[in-house]
Amino acid sequence: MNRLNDGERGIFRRFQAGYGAIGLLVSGALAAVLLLTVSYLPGFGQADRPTENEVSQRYIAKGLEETGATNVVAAVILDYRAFDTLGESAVLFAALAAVILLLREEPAALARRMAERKPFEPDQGPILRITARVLIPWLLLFGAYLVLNGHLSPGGGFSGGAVTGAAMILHNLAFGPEQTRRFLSERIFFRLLVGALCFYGLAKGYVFFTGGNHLPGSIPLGQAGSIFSGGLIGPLNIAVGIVTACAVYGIFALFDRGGW
Amino acid sequence: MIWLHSIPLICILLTLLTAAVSLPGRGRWGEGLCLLTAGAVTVLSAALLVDLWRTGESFTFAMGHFPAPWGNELRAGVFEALMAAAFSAVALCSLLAGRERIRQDIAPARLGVYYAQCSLLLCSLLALIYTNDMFTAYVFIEINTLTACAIVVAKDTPETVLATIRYLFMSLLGSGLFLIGVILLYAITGHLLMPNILAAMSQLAASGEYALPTGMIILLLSLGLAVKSALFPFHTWLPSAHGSATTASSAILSGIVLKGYVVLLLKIFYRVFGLEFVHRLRTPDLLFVLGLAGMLMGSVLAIRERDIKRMLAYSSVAQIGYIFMGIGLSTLTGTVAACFHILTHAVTKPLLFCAADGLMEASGRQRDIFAMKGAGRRNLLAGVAFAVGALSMVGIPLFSGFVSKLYFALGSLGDPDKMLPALLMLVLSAVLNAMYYLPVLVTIYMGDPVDGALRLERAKNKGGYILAVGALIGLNFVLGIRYPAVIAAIERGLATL
Amino acid sequence: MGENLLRNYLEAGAVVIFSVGFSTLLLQSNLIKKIIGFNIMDTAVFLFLAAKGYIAGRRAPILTGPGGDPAQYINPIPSALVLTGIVISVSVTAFALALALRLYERYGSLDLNEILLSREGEKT
Amino acid sequence: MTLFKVLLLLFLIACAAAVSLTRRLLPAIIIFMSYSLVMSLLWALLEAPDLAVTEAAVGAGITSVLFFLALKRVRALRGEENEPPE
Repeated sequence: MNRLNDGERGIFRRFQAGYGAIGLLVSGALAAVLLLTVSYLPGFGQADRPTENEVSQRYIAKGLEETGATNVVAAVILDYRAFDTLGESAVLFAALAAVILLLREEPAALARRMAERKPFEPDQGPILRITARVLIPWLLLFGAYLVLNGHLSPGGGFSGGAVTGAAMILHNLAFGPEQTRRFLSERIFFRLLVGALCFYGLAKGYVFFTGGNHLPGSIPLGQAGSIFSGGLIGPLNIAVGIVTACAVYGIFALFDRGGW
Repeated sequence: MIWLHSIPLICILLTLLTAAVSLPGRGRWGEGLCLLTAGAVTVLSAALLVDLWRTGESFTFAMGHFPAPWGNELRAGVFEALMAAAFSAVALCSLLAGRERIRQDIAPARLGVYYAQCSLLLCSLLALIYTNDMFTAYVFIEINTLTACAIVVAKDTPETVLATIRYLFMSLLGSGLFLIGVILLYAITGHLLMPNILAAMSQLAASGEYALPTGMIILLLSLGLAVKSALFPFHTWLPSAHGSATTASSAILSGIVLKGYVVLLLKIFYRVFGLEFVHRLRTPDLLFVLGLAGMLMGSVLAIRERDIKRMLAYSSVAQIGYIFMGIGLSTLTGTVAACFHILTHAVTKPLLFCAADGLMEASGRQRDIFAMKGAGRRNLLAGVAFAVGALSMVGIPLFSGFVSKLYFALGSLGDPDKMLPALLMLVLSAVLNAMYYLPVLVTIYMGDPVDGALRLERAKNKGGYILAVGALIGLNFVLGIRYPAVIAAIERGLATL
Repeated sequence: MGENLLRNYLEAGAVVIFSVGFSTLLLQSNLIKKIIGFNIMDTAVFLFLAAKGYIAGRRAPILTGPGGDPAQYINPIPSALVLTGIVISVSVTAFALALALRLYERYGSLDLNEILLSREGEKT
Repeated sequence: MTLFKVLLLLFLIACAAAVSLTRRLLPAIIIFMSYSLVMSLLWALLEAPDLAVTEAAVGAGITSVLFFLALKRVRALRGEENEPPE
């Protein structure tokens, strides 16, 4: 920076100011145009809108019958529009892989970093530990409830997985990475993640394959409203929950120290 | 029949699963698996293309047990199969040719992750090509963004990190615009599947309802995709990202990732709004003007560049300008020319990047053009490859670039208003292209190396490099000489789109 | 027009937030703020969608028995799309933050303008 | 109820603007966290409980944790100074 003289700096600053002005102008124009568009859209909260068509009505009317899930949102994301959700798990996976690419430390560097940090670790105070002891079982229970009950009530694999991941993060902060590694080593982590993703891909692939070719291949839906209902939705929610929890915890660990 | 129609699904799943299992493994395992998958996908897509070309039909494939407006769908016709086959072949060749450089540029512990990202990138491109659903397109656009950024930053230098962050933020602006466009589209039609939106759209067009929102939506979707495919005023991120990445990444990004969005835009024009409707709204005129500006500015900026990879990257800006200009012509021949140019550029630019890599290697890893004196004589294959690519980009007959320019010119004849500027810019751009490609050719064949020690060295190319570069040269000549068949395929594909 | 804008107040607010997020993403030179701007932009789109799904006087789409009456429940599709979108935006955020950290390790600054300025200085 | 929604909406707009107006990063992140929480409240009001739960867990929870971690790491690199550069 020192090698620039004042004149060149001035040019850069002026260029930045011009860029800022244009950017503001563009954003303002965007806002105005979007507001204008909104003013032409159908009214809020009314029932006679284009979005209230045969598609959404059929999801409500036949969702339970066709998918076995009382939570229609879960039926839509894991059955009617399951391909999106497969893509969504792939996004999480891609993000985790990209963060590994960026932040993962070599084992030696990781060990050095942990050794340096140990004496100063303020995260392991007694208050946090006690809170964590009390809180973690409940968080895990809540996460498991959200995942397992995803087809019956609000929740599902993503929110449940995020809560479970949060519980693991808390465990890690309170008791240190060594303790967490005892039940979630790098090897187990990757096996869980890859296993869940592959199960999801293969199970959904089977459904897509049979569905696309008009072959019978449905899975029994079970008693509506019970925990074992919804055909594949239950197992898929578990797989999504595992992928999410792993991705959340893995990204945390990489941000925190650069490894497991 | 069952298996043939399942090919799109199988290709997408195969690449996804490959990505999943190659992440934790060692690098060599991921490398082999990724190349194998890319090869399998190429073969499968080619088989699909041959079959669809012979029967001339197209089909939709329900993703699940629910029919059209309720479930999610893939859709394949000649157009989609052609693009999928070309893209996967180019990805395979780029990875094969850049394999050695990848091993040098990327830390061994990260190789597995790099190849996982490459597989996922191919997966998202295939899904973008085949999808029949707007929201699915958004999801896979985001995967594409993430993985494209990741394969740039895999070569971990200060330069790539900065380039990636600029690339990422520009892409996010683009996908934000695309997302709000999709949502507005849903708000006024109530559908997400392309054929259903098209049906709703034609009703709206007839009744004149929601005219202003519709125009806005087309603009938002086009601008969002234009930002991501580096159309002229939004190109600022491209040279540093494509110029600094490892060779295989540069080749894949320039060759196919930019084009994935253009293919999607074409599908949106044809299958979501209907061509007639799009032309009435005059969005193509905007694309035409920006395309012309891109053709000019990309070439001018490339002339000033001395770093060979950045020069090639600026050349990509110009070539994207050609493609958008062709779409903006709003004639059938113009669109055909744009599609042909997608293929031309997809086989030529990776060839140029791979050749530049070989030339750089033969000149002591220098990226400056003037340091490459005589490099073409030291690495014969790279020299020939660069010559083929450069002559094709300039537009010499027998090479594929000539055919696309010919068809661009033919396409412009259909529209009296756009004919003159388009023809003028085609001539001017050909001259400008020659002004930066020919000096490089002269340099790599004529002059003697500044460093005397380099003079007698003869480069030894690895088998994979020879194979891949040879295949790309071959594809170039196929496009340049057997072009009537390709044009016919594109025409049939567009007709059934 | 103005009347309709008032009636669509949630959508109007959502596009205002979208524009604010867009300008933050475009104009802020600090990377962390840029990333927050991206998140704001995405959640604004999701708010827009959620508002599109809402119908006054109807309930969330959790059925109590087979053969639900469509006139009783809100539209489930926007919720499903937003659910997908939220996960995408958190993934992108994680990647962008990791990139920002890497950039900080390399250049010692989180400010894009500063970094570009210092690089220009090195070139000349 | 409409009034309450309008108030929440105004709060959201204010938060969005405040992020680019605050000079320091920690307040910006805290503002974003409260923005996410209010957003999840608004979604609960719009009869979308799935979204409310997910936004509270993912948007306000995980995303904010990531921001804090990133900030912490930047500070550690800067040698325990109070605030990273603007």
